[in-house]
Amino acid sequence: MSALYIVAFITVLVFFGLMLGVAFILRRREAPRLREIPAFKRLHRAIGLAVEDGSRLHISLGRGQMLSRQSAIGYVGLSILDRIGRSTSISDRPPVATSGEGSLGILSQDSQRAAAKYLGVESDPMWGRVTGLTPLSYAAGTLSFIEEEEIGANLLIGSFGNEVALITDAAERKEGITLGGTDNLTGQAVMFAAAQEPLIGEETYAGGAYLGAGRMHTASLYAQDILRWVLIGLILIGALLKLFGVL
Amino acid sequence: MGWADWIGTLLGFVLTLLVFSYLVADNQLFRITLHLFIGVSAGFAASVVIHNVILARMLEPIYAGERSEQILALVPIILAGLMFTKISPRYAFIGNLPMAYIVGVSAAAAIGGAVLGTLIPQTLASMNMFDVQASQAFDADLGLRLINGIIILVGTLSTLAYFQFSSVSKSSEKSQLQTWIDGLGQIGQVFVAITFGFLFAGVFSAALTALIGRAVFAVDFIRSLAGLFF
Amino acid sequence: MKNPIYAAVAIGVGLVVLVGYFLQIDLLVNLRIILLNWATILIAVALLVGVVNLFTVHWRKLSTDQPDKINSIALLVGLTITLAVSGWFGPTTPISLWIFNYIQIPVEASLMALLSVVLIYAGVRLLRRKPNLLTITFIATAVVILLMSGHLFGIDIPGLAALRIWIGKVPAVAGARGILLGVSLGIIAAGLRILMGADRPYGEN
Amino acid sequence: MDEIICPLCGKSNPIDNKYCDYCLAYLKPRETSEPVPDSDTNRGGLGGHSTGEQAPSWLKEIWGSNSSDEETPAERDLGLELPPADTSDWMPGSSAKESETQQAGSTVSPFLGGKESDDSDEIPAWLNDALIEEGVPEGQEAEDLESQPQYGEQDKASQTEKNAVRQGPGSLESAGPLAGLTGVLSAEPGIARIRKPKAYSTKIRISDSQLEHVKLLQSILEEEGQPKPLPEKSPISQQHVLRWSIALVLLISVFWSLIFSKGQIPLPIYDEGSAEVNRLINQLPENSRVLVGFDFEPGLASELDAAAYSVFDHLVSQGTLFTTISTTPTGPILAERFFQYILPNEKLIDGQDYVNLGYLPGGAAGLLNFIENPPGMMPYSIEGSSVWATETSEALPPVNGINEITDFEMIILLVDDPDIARIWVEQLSPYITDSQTLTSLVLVTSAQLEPIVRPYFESIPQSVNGLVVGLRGGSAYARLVGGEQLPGQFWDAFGVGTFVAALLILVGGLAYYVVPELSRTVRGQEKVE
Repeated sequence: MSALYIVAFITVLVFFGLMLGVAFILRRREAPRLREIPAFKRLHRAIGLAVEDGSRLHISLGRGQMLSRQSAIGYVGLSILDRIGRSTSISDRPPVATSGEGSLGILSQDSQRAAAKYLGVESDPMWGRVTGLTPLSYAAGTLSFIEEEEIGANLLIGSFGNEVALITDAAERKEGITLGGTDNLTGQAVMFAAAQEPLIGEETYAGGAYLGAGRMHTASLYAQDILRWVLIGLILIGALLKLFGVL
Repeated sequence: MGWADWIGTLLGFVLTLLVFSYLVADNQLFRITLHLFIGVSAGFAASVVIHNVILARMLEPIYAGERSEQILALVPIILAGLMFTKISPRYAFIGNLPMAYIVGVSAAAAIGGAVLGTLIPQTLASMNMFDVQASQAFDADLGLRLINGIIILVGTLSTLAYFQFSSVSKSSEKSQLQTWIDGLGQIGQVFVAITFGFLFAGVFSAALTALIGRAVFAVDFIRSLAGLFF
Repeated sequence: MKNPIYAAVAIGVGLVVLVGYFLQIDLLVNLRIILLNWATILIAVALLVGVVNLFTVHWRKLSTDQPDKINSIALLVGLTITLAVSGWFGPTTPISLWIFNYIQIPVEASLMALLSVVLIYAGVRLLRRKPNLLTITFIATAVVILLMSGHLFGIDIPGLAALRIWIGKVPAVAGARGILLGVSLGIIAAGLRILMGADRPYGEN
Repeated sequence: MDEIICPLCGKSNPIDNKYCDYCLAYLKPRETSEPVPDSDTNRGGLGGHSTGEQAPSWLKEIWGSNSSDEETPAERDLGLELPPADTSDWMPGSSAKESETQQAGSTVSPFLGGKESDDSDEIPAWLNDALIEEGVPEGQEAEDLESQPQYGEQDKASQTEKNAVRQGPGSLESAGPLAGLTGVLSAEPGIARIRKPKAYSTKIRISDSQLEHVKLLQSILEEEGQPKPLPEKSPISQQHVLRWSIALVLLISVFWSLIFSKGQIPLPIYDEGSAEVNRLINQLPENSRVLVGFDFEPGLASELDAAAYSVFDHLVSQGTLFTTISTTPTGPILAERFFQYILPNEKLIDGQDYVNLGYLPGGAAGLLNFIENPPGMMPYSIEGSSVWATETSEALPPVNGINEITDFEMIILLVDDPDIARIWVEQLSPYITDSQTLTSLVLVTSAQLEPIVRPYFESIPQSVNGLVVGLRGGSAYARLVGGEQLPGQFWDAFGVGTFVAALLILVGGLAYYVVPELSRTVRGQEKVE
């Protein structure tokens, strides 16, 4: 049991070291190109449009429980919100963030406030809203928010369950673009069918790197790629050792 | 059924119809119903939290606990007080401390959960499929189990490879390694699609059961209503 | 001017909890449990702050006389009455259960029921929107599983039931496991960025 | 050796050359029929010579330019021009240039297959402007064409002067005030340069077909300029029709099967998971303590009620005592509702048959703390009463003797969310897989969770000991233990609904893909995007 904990600790330390190492290398060398993900390509266009024609961008941060794995996707959503907020606040209609969890709502308001301060504009509490506090009431609140506001694009990055279909459907009724991803497996399955540009699994966590949120985001992506192959190798070797009864 | 239940059932029936009106088109009555529901669910969540956490776990130790418990209980009370300043944009900065605390703890909890809850157990599970000794003890058909194990292994690894972000080929044209990785990713895509298809069908089954539940409720209500007059 | 105290708090507390997860040292484990306890209380308090945010957003809509203020009235009435009733009498008392059974359950279950139509609609349009291998496999799997979930009017197509179970036990598990492993890598990276101070979602000024 | 100087280029050529080797000009004067004036001979032998014989014809023409329209061969070959006799204009050769352009026109005309038109009224103004903007102003063509011969003629003029000088003093002035004098330097070359500038057509010469194209282009441009009213957006789009059709078909099929079903279709036969749950419950001793996690949303209450109904009916019949907990805020209310309204038996008594610990905040972290120390993490029930044993009070029956999570005989989790299910299973896994532990973990889940939770049931050693998945699992369990009221009510409609859905997705999807009219909206929308 304790050996398992040690292995886990070493894994985290290795990941930590890899991220720092890659970040250090990226200071001097140009980062290798990342594979193209259509959703992020579309998002870049949507951000451009939001700045040009003043259409509103809606970023939905989900309703993931903090103090769980779900909080991580919330932080990814927040870093994307921050990045987009700083780039689109120059338009007369800055992005609006909706969330279905109390602390996420507070953090989204903080992020909006920071973006507004960075751009020297007045922040508005309405830019970061809690639209509901249970999964379906959150979906219902976001649904009516989309119906009431003039939204150009809806970016759904956070923890969503099957209720996300109601949000994407409302966006489609308003002929808005919906793109995004979630950590929740059923949410991913539904989003794959219902969203125009779905992000699958791990892709969602790469949002910061694809939007240029900072070197550490890119570094963590390369660290993930390295560990991915280490993991693949370990599983293969472990399976063979198990098969031959060595392990 | 008492009059309160009658009114309740009628209310439930009307609200059901108003929600279903969204199938025809989005309308004001539907939105009013949604907002009512959002308010009610928020009210319930708040009252449960007040009863279960604020009173029972935050304030109770102050009255009933020992000295050490009382001191420890003061910390979350202070942090909670600071957090409430987030309500006012002017004094929101005061609440940054508890938010930083929550973010730090939740980040650690996320890492701990991901490594101990998913990464290591799922990796071990992928290996254990080939644990011949254990399999022989439990499974008569070892051959079939191994074939399934190989399919799961290929599916797991190819799905994992599908998420590769950085390109291994330096130039614009693909290197042979990159072609291999892409090929593996293609296989992974198929497994991802099968998983999503299965989950999608499951989500639909759940939604359909909810629809049937509403239909049963409506049919029962109409039957009982008809029973009153005829 | 950024305030480093908040970053220091986030990183410090986070590292203590993280190490407390892995190293089974009594002091660290106890510290982790206490810190997590406080955090769970704060999360609950944050939910209340969220309720206040919901209330203020709609109160503001009401006071600024916006066209959809009837919605805000409905929300505020629902919230106030439920909070008052279940807060005063308790959330599991008969009167609270009456509100729950006859308002929350019908609306929420009906929304789930709407989902069934929305999902078929999405499924029908999917092939046109993304005609590729991924979509075809997705639709084929969904159709087979749906057919085999029900009773098929008592018709028994040999092998199809076994196929459903096999898909659920083998390829679907493989895909799910691959996704979960990838997601866990993403979670660790996102968490470490916070603990490095690279991402600071909390206000800093 | 004898040589002759070319009168044009001034280069020396062999005497017997007729043409200049360099510029192909005539080297020898032509024989002219111009009569020698009698006056020359009557002047009395002053070495007078006939101009027609001695002076080259080109020089003769320079002398007598005003009277001669005849071109020399050199002029013919090199295109040199002489000013027309009648012109008072200083610009030379306009008539010649016009004829040249006329000629060009006539060569273009048959090729274009239409008569020429130089009517500028038919050419839109913008095209003229465009031409001007493009650096082709009126008369520009004329200037360009004129400039070239001018340089040529300047050269030729200097040559002519040279040749005139070479002719020596013997040459006799035949015109003007100096007539009769010899060795007069001719002023003609200089004067001869002053010519009337050629007049060029400033009109664009285009054919009918070109004109047609121009008119077409003009009309297109004019149409572009006209504001067009946006097409009226139809209130009923293809999307609406598709949504309505799907909703109608699904609702009709579900209501039809509910109203007219005879309940002839049997419930599904049990599977491995539900059979294992049945075995585990049968093994439970009387008054065994079971922890139940109510972790689903009210929206899925119908499914979870139907799935759990028979399982709990079975447990109640075994005299089980329940302790409930939830990681979602609405969970405690769902638990209360389930025990008070859903179960068929007479109502269970709160605090005696079951205890509701309420809401456990903090997700995975909170759950981990609860699993490690249940009494410490959840000391009170949702009503706020003390639950566990203290110095002053005894523990409530459902938690009597419970100090650790493994003191419960069974843990049942009612869940609809994959993350919550995984959190529960992963946190409990170390205890459940421990061979010393007698506690079993049973999952009653929504149908959407099957591929996520099944591996835990299939794994060796098992992290999950029993599994009831969705309505199908609940119906199978109901068939196993008897108690088919609730699942039986749903099963017929469920079968019809899933069949109709599969058909709609398959047939509708293909039709939507194949028939373009149906998908117009999508394409339009994609264009918008």
